[in-house]
Amino acid sequence: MSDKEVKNLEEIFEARIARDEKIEPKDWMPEKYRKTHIRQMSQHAHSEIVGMLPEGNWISRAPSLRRKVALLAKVQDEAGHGLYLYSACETLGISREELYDQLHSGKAKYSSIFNYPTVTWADMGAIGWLVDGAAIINQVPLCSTSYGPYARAMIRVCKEESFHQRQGFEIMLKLSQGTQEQKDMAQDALNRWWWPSLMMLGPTDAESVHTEQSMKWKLKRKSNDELRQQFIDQTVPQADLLGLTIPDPDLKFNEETGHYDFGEIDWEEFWQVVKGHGPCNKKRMKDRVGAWERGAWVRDAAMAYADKKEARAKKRKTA
Amino acid sequence: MSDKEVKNLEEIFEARIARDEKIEPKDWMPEKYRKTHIRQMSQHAHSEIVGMLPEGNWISRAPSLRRKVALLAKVQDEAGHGLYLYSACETLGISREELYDQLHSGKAKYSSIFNYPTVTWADMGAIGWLVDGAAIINQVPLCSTSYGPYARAMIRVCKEESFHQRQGFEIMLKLSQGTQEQKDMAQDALNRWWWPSLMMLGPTDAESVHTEQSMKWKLKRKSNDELRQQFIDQTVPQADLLGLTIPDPDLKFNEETGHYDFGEIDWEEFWQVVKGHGPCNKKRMKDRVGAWERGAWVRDAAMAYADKKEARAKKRKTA
Amino acid sequence: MSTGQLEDLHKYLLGIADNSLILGQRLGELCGHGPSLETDIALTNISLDLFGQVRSYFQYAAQIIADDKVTEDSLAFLRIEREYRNVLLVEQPNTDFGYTIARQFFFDAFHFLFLKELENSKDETLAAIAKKSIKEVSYHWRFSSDWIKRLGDGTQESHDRIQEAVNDLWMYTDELFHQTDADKEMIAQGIGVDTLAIKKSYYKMITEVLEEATLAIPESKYWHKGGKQGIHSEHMGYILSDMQYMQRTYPNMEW
Amino acid sequence: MSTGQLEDLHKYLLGIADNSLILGQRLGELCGHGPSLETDIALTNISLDLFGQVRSYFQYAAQIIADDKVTEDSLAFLRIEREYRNVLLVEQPNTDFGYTIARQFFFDAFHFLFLKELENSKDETLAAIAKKSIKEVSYHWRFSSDWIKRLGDGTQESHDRIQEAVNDLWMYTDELFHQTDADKEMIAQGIGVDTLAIKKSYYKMITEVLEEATLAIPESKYWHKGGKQGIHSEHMGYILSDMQYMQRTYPNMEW
Repeated sequence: MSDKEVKNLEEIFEARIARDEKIEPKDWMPEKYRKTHIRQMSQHAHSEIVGMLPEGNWISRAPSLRRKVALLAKVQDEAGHGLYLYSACETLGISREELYDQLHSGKAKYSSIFNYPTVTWADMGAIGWLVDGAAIINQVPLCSTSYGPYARAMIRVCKEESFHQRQGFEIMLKLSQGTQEQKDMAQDALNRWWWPSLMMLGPTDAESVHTEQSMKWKLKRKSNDELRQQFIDQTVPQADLLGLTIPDPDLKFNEETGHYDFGEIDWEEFWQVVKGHGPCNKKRMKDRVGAWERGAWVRDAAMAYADKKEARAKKRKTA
Repeated sequence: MSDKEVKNLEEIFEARIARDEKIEPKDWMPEKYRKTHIRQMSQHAHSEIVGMLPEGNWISRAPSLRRKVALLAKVQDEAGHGLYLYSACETLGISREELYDQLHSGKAKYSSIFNYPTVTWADMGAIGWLVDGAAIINQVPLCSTSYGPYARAMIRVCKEESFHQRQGFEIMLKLSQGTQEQKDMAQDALNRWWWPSLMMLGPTDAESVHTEQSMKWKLKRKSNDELRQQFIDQTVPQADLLGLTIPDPDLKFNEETGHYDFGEIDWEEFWQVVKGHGPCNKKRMKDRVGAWERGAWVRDAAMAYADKKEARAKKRKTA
Repeated sequence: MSTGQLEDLHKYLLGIADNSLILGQRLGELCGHGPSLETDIALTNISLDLFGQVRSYFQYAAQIIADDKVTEDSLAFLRIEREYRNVLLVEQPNTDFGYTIARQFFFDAFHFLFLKELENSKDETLAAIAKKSIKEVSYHWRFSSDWIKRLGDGTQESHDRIQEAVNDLWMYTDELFHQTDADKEMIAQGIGVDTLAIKKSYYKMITEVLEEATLAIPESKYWHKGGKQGIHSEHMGYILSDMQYMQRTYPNMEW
Repeated sequence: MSTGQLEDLHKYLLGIADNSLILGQRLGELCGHGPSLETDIALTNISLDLFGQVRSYFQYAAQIIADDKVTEDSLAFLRIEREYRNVLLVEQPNTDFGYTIARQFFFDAFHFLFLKELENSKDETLAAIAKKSIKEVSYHWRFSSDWIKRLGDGTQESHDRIQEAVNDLWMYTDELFHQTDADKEMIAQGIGVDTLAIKKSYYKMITEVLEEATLAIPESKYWHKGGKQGIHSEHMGYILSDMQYMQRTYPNMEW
C-alpha cells in the first residue's frame, strides 16, 4: 500500500471512530491502534489475573460460609474477566501464550494496587469498596470505547464490578456496625488502602503519557486527575456513612468548586511500586510464574490428548 | 582361614560374650553378628529419625511456650539419638549413606508405631508416656548388650528417654486435671495409642524370629511377651493415677499370677502396618525421602567446599 | 421424629456436609494457582457448588437442633477436629494437579451415585437438596473424568503422574461406603442412602474411566479409614487452623 | 519509671522478642525435614535458643504490666496480627535451605551486634538477658555464616541458589534498624540500643562474609518495611493461624 492509501484508510478509520462506530477485528486499523489496544487490554487482563491473588489469600480464612462463597464467586468473576479480556485481546492477532510471556517476563504491567498485601479480613471489604470503586470509575467510560470486542467485554465486566463494589461496601458496613475490634479493623484497612486507591487512577495529568491519542480512540475519556476527583467526591460520603475517617488531614469539602480538596499523594511510593519494588511485586510474580510452570505438564497433556483424539477421529472417518 | 580356625575364633568370641566382655569394632566377629547388629541398630536409628515426624507435627502448634520448648528439645534429642546410633552402626563398616538408602528404599524397617497420625495435642503426652515407656522397656536391657558402641549409645539414649517419658506423663497429668475437653482429649489419645504401644513390643513369642541367637548375644534379654507384660503391669497403675480408662474391657488384675490379664491384640492390624499399609507409612517415607532429595544440593555444596578448603590448605603448605 | 432420631439425622447431615466442606476448602486453596485460567475457573466453580451444598445441609442441621447457638457457621467453624466426620479422601493435599483431579474423580463418582439415591429420601428437605445438587455434581464428574482421560492418555509424563496419584489415593475410596451407627439408623428409616448398595456401581464407574484413560487399576486391597470416626490425617489440623482462624480469633461476632 | 515509660519498655521488649518468636517458629517448622541430621539438630537448637530468649523477654514484659491476664503465653499466642512487632525478614518462608540460611545470616549479624550493645543497657534485667543470649547468638552467627560460605563457595548450583536467596531477602535488612517511638524513648533513656549506630558495622560484617563466600552484594536500595508497625506480609497470617491454634481453640486452659 502506498503512503497515500494508508493515509486515506487512516482518515476513514478516524472518521468512523468519530462517528461512534465500532471497530471490529476484521476491519483495517492502524498498527499503532492495534499495539495500543493490545497493551491496554492485556494490562487490564493481567490485572484481573494477578488481582485474584491478594483476595485468594483470604478464601481459606473467610469468617463465615456466606462470605466465603461470596469471595470465591468474586475471585472467580475476576478470572472470568481475565478470560473475556484475553479473548478480546486475541482478536488483535496475539496469542494467550505471548500475553502470558509478557506478564511473566515483566514486560507487561498490571495494576500496581495488587502489589500491596491483604493483611486482615477487612481488606476484602476495602478492596471491594475502594479498589473496585476506583476500577469502575476507570472502566465505565470504556463500555463505549471504539474497539468493539473491548467495549463489549467491558460492559460485562462493569456490571459485575459494581456488584463487587457493593459487596465490599457491605463487608465494611458490617464491620463498622460490629465490635470495637471490627471497627478498628475496618479503619485500619481504610488507612492502608486509601492512598494506593487514589494512585490507581494513574499519575497526575502532567506526568501522564499517551493521553491525547487515547482520548481520540475513546480509550480514555477523562484525565486521571478528573477521574481521581470523581472517585474522591463519590467515596468521602460513603466513608462518612461507615463512620470511618479517611486518612488525609487535608481532605475538606470546597464550597467554591463543589469538590473535595485533598492532600499530597506520595508519588515516590507510586513509582517505586510501578517499578517493581512494592511490598508484594516479587511474591505476585513468583506465584503467577510458579503456577504457570507447575502447570506446564498439564497443558502439554491436554494438547497431546486433543491431538490424539483428532487423529483417531480422522482415522475413523477414512476407515 | 580354615573352617577350623573360624570355628575356633567363634568359640573364643562366644565365650567372651558369655563372660560379659564387650565386643569392640576392631575385634574379630562372626559375619552374622555384624549383620544382625547392623540390622537392629540401624532399625533403631531409623526409628529415632522417623519418630521425629509425628511429634514434629505439633511443634508449630504447641499450646504454650514452655511446652513448645520442651517438645523441640525432645525432638532434637531424638535426632541426637539417631546420630549416636548411626555412628555406632558405622563402626561395623557401613556408611550413613548406605543406611539412609536402605531406609528410603524401604529395605530397612523402623518402628511401626510412627505410622500412626498425631491427631491432637494429647498425642504428645501419650507418645511420651506410652511409646517412650514401651521403648524404655525394650531398651534398658540393651545398656548391657555385648557390642560396646551399641551398649554405650543405649546408656545415653535410655537416660534421655526416661526424661521424655516423665515429660509425656506430665502432659497427660495436666490434661487429666484440666477441663472436660482436656480430659476427653487425654482419654481419646490413650484410646488410640494403647494398642499400638502394646504392639510395639513385637509379635508374640510364637511368631518371633531371631530370638534365641539374640538372647545369646544379649541383643535381647527377655521375650516380647514378657516385656509386654512388664509394660502393662507398669502402665495400668499410672493410668489409674491419671483417672483414665485403658481401652481394654478384658484388662483385669490376676491375683494368682500377680500380673494383669489383657485382651486380644489385633495382630492383623500389626502386620498390615509392618507391611507398609498403616495410616502414615506413605506420608512418613515421602517426608523423609523428600527432605533427603531436597537436601542433595546442600550436601553436595558442603562436600565441594570441604574439598576446596583442603586443596587450598595443601597449596599453602607446599607453597 | 424422636429426639434420638433427630440427633441421628443431625449427625447424618454433618457426615454428608463435612465431605463437601473440606473438599471445597481444599479447592479454595488453589484459587488463582491453577495450570490455566479455564481449570482455575472450573475448580473454583466446583468449590462454590460444594460450599453451596454445605450451607443447605448445615442450615437444615442447625434447624433441627434445639439450640440457638448452633448455626451454619458454628457447625462449619467451631467444632474441634475430632468432631468433623469427613472421609480421609477429601482432606488429602493439593500435591499437584494430578492429585487434585484424582481426589475429585474418586469423590465425584461417589457423590453422584449417592445423590441419585438421596433424591428418593423420605426426608423431603434432603431429597430437595439432592435434586438441586445432582445437576452440579454431574458436571463435576464430567470435568474430573475428562481430565483423568486427558492426563492418563496425554503425554508419558502426565500418564505417570496421574497414575501415581490414582495409586496413592485409591486406598481412601473404600471409606466412602462405611456406615456409622447414625448412617445405619437413617438407612433403616428410608432417609439415608444405603452406600453398600452403590459400591459395585462405583467401582464399575471409575474403572471404566480409568481404563479408557489407559491407566492401571490399583490392586491394593488395604483401605484407610478413620475420618468418619473423627480420626483424621495429620493434614486436617492445618486445614482447620486456617479455616477456623477468624471465628476462633474473634469469637461471637457478625461478619 | 512512669506508667508511660513502663509502657514504652513493654513495647520495646515485645519488639525485640517478636523477632525471636517468629524466627523460632519458622525454624520449628523445619524440624525433621532438614538436608542432614546435623543441620536439623543445629537449626532446632537455634530455634530452642530463640524461644528461650522469648520467654525471658515476655516474662519480664508481663511482669511490668499491671494486668494479671498478661502472661508470657498471652503475649506469644493471643495478640492479633497487627499487634506483632517483628520485622518482615523473620516471617519470610522456608523456601529452601538457602533461604533459611540467608534469613538466619541476615538476622544473626544484627542480633549479635544488637545484644552486644544491649549488654550495656541501664535496665539490669535486659542487660542480663543480653549477656546470657549473646553466647547463643554468636554460635548462631558462626553457623549461618559458615553455611553462607559453604553454599556460596560450594557448587555452581549452591552458589546460584544462595545468591538468589540473598538477593531476595536483602531488601528486608534495612528494617532491622528502624526505630519506633518506643524504641527512641528507650534509647534516650539508655535502656534501648541505638540501632542506627550499629548499622555500619552490620553491613560491613555481612559484606565481608558474602565476599568470602564469592557472592555478589545486592545493589538494590529499595527497602521493605511495615513489620515494626504491625503491617506484615501475607505469610504472617498463616504463621499465626498455626501458632495460635491451641490457645484460640481452647481458651483459658492450662497446659
